[in-house]
Amino acid sequence: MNLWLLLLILAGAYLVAVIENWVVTGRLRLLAPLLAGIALLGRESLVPRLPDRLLFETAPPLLLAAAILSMAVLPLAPGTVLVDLATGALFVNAALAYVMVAVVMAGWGPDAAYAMIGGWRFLGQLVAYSMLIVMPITAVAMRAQSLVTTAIVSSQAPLPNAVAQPLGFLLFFLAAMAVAFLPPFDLPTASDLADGVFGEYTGARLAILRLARLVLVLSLATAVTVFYLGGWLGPLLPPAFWTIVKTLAVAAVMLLGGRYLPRTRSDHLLEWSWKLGIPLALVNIFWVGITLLVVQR
Amino acid sequence: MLEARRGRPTWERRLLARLLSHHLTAFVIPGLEVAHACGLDPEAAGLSPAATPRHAAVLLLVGEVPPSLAHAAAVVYAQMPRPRAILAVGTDSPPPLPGASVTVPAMQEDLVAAVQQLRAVMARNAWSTELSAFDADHAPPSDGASPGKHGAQTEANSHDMHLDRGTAGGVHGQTPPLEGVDKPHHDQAEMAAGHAMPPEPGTHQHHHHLMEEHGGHVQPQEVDHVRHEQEMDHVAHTSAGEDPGDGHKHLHHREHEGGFMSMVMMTQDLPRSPDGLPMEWLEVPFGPLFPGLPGGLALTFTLDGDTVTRASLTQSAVARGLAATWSGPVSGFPTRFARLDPLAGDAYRVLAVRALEAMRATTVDRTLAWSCIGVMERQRALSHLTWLASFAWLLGDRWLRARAISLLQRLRGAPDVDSVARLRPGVDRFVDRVRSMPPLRWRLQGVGGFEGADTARLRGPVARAAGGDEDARTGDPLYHDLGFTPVLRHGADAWSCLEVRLAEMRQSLDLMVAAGALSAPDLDTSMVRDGTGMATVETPRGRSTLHLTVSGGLVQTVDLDAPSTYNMELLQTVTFQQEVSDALVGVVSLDLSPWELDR
Amino acid sequence: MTPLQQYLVLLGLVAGTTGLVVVLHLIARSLGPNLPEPDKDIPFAGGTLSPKPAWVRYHVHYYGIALLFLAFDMEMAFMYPWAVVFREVGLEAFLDMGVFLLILFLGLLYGWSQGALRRQ
Amino acid sequence: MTVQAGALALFGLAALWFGMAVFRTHSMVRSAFSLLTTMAALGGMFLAMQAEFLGVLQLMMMATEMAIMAIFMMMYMMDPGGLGQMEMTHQKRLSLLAGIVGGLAGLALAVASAWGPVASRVPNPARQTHDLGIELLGRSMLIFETAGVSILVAMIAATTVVISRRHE
Repeated sequence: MNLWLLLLILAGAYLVAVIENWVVTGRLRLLAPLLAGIALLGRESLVPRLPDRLLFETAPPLLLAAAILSMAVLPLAPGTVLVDLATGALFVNAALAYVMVAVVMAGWGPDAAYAMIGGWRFLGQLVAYSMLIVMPITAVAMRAQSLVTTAIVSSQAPLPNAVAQPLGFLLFFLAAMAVAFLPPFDLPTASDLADGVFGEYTGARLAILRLARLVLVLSLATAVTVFYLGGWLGPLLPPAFWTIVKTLAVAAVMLLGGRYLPRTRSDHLLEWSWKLGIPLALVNIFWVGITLLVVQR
Repeated sequence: MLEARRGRPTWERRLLARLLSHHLTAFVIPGLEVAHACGLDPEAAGLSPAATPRHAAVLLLVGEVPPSLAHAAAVVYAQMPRPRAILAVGTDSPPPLPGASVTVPAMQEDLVAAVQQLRAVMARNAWSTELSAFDADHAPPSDGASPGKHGAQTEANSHDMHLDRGTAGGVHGQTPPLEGVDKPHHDQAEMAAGHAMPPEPGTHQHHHHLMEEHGGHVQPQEVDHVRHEQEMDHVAHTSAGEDPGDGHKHLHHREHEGGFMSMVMMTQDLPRSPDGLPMEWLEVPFGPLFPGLPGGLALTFTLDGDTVTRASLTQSAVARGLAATWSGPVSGFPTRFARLDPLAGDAYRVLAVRALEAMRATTVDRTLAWSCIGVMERQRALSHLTWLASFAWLLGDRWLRARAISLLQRLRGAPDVDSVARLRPGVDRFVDRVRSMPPLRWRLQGVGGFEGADTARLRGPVARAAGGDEDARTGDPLYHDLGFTPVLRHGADAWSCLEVRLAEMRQSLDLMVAAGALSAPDLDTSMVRDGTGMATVETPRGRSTLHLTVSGGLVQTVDLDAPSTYNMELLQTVTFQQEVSDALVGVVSLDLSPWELDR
Repeated sequence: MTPLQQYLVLLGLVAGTTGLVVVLHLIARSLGPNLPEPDKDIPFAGGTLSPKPAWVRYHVHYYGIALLFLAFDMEMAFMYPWAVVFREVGLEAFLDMGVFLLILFLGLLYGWSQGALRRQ
Repeated sequence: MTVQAGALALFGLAALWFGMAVFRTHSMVRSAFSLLTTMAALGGMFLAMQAEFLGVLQLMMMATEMAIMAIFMMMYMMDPGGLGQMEMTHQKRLSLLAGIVGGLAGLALAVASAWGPVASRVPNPARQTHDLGIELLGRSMLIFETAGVSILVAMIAATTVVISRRHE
């Protein structure tokens, strides 16, 4: 079963790629991501001179591993989850922290100015988004009385968290986009840095990075689904179907949102998240605390 | 011709080649904006634009690639992974680039066909056993000396202009003194040749401070960086060492017995940031070929972290590269002169026509004047849309870019005034929507500000974005008849520049319709034999003046005063202490055309 | 699955990812060696060949916020176990954490008022 | 049990190895990432000892915190890329001595301490988190609030450091 789940993750990542291609080019082509991947594999995989070879080589697999691990604890259906960890919600954060590590490594590794600026930019981005990932998840855990992801889904049976904690949902959604450096938060891979941290990667290494990014988007869309949209809960249809549909819808909204927005300025991102985001996240915790004390469910 | 990968074309490689030929990405030279200005849309033809040559399979040459840009193009080409190909559209592949795989005229249909052709070439020849390494123009490292080649290259660039506080005369902020920066800049070619030529200790400006600390004693030591690099380079080529420079011989350690050198003393020569931290500053080139910036604009930022402390322009690689063709018979002069700037060719055609007309006639030819207005306003709208597309690329705003390109194509395809009038509602909706997008406003307001700059020296939309009532059209009686008033904004930042250009785009459509003419101005030049002529027009980038002398039916001297030369003076102002992306937004907001810069 | 087995699966995922990456590299390598060429290994810098390494003392302008972030990150360690037992303990938990968060928020307000939340 | 001990030893060795790598490299950034890996390996050790909450917390917090340490190392140290092969160690004899003494002391402490009987059964991970929460709100409540105050002090100190820079 585990193998099937892994294949499902890859299939999901492929669908995300199809959606992304559709958003970027405006045409829905099912084979485009496959051809793009093959085109990457068929090209030379160059290593810039004088790199920190260790960091340069570690970054792509680390990014992929981080994305897959964060995905591993998110359930598809009751009982259908790769690893039903007792600290699942915390583990998602832990795995996502290594996304930043991989990006910073990819920025530093090639000894190229654009990439390096992109890498350190992303660390700044982490300082902005990180609290907005963990604080809303705490509020979700308060309601579920558990860090187990399946328990979090079950706790939403009366009402999905997106309705019960709208503020947390909004903050988490935006922060999730920032984690996956999707537009408008694509600061590390920005066009104003000639693709930044991805810029010096070619061939197979770039293919791995792109794959990792897709899995990451999928993982964050699943996280939004599981933590806020009631995961597998839904009428009539089988639970797995609901998770998949919700996840793809969230991924599509994430990808589509960036189409209409210019890239955020890094200083704005930091300012907004600390002067607005974190106070709102605290308000969210306060709000959830009160409702749980009063309503008790 | 195609630069293939090394290997026997086995069946699985052939299969792969067929598949990979379906996904082609292109790095555009001189730039995407030139492609758009030529009416081409590489994306629609199946070539998705790449932000870096590392991600590109095709080098797309568009329009006229001046020889001075060829070296940069060759460097970019060398940095592309194989299999790679060159697609030349409306131009030839200049040396040292290898010949183009496919060469077609600059038409969208031809481009589409060319991409199909390129796919076939790629599918057949992606692997080959007979290959030669491409060399951008370096001597092989073994013999080390190929004075002819390097000499020529160095000379070609030796008059590099270095715009800094000393020479620019613009408005500057205060920059703390930086060791080495005020020394003359080494020209690109020599730097480029750095790893092939024997290093000359002491001539390279960039020294790396190395600190050795031993038993509490610290000794700063300067090491010639280029030589250092060379050793490292060697290592990198021979081994995939774990440690950077594994096996690299240690620099000798000098132990200083006398005194203890504190961190304060060690860092005292380093430049200070506004927060007082001593940091090393990094010079990062953003051009001449940087997607998002106009191709040919050789911009270099001196960065303190991600913040620009100083911006400089090396000589524009494309600056008036075709000036040599200007002199000659009067009859073809407007067409030749229009090639000056692929981004605003028609504007310069109009300028040339008006200068010649001033020479010829005593009375104003009203038909000619109206058609000049129609063509100029069409050019303005097109130019602003092209600018908007590049700007949107830089901002990462896909919707804005797609809309700008689609409007650009519809306007370019509009055959007559009526169809332009029909475009008006769409343009209106677009402009209103862009102006009412808060995220865009947040992004741009206060960025690239030049408040307090000397607006009297500025030209065009940039001047008008700072409230400067500067427009060559206000003095024109015909424009006056049309009820023209210049668009003014007062923000003096990137947002105001955008607003001015959006409003002017809309205004230009109205003026075109009112002028009632779109066809290129036709001038009977047979009468022009001798004399001098002068004309001033408002090009999309601002007021431009041309002085001409003609004798015996031949153009003798051409003296052009172009707006980008003036707006360039804002370079320091819009970039100083700005984050890299903001600095780039500021530079692009000035809409400099590297083609019309005279330096 | 026992917890230990779960950890083994996670470890297996890391190993599997590494394996996938190695396989992809092998496939890429089987398609032919890279052709060494001059300038090919020099990072892209707008069409120039910049001989300088990028590794310098890089000025990170958000270090003020980064320091405050460390404090907040620390505080999250307490939040998770608290969140799990919140409903069980009830009002007392609410007040306890309220005081704790208030203290932290004071720190944020102080940093804010002193301009630590700006680009340095 | 054997697997558990093996994993523990493996992560322990990895932690030691990367701990050494921190000082064996010339590159500041690589040094910081080595330390990060050491910390992550410690997280692995916690997991091997079935302290799930601690392990995952360690994995999460150390990733961000070591990365933030990396920016300060890069900002304040000469030649952060290690291109100059700069000698990073100094006062070698003293530090060697300190290292040996510290190591021996730690070892002695580990051997001499009465660790009590080996826990035969570990409460399940969900229980651990729950108990930790009860502990925080019960017996250790004051400690928990004191931690809040010390974090506040740290924030004020950080702010002071940052703004004093500007007034210089």
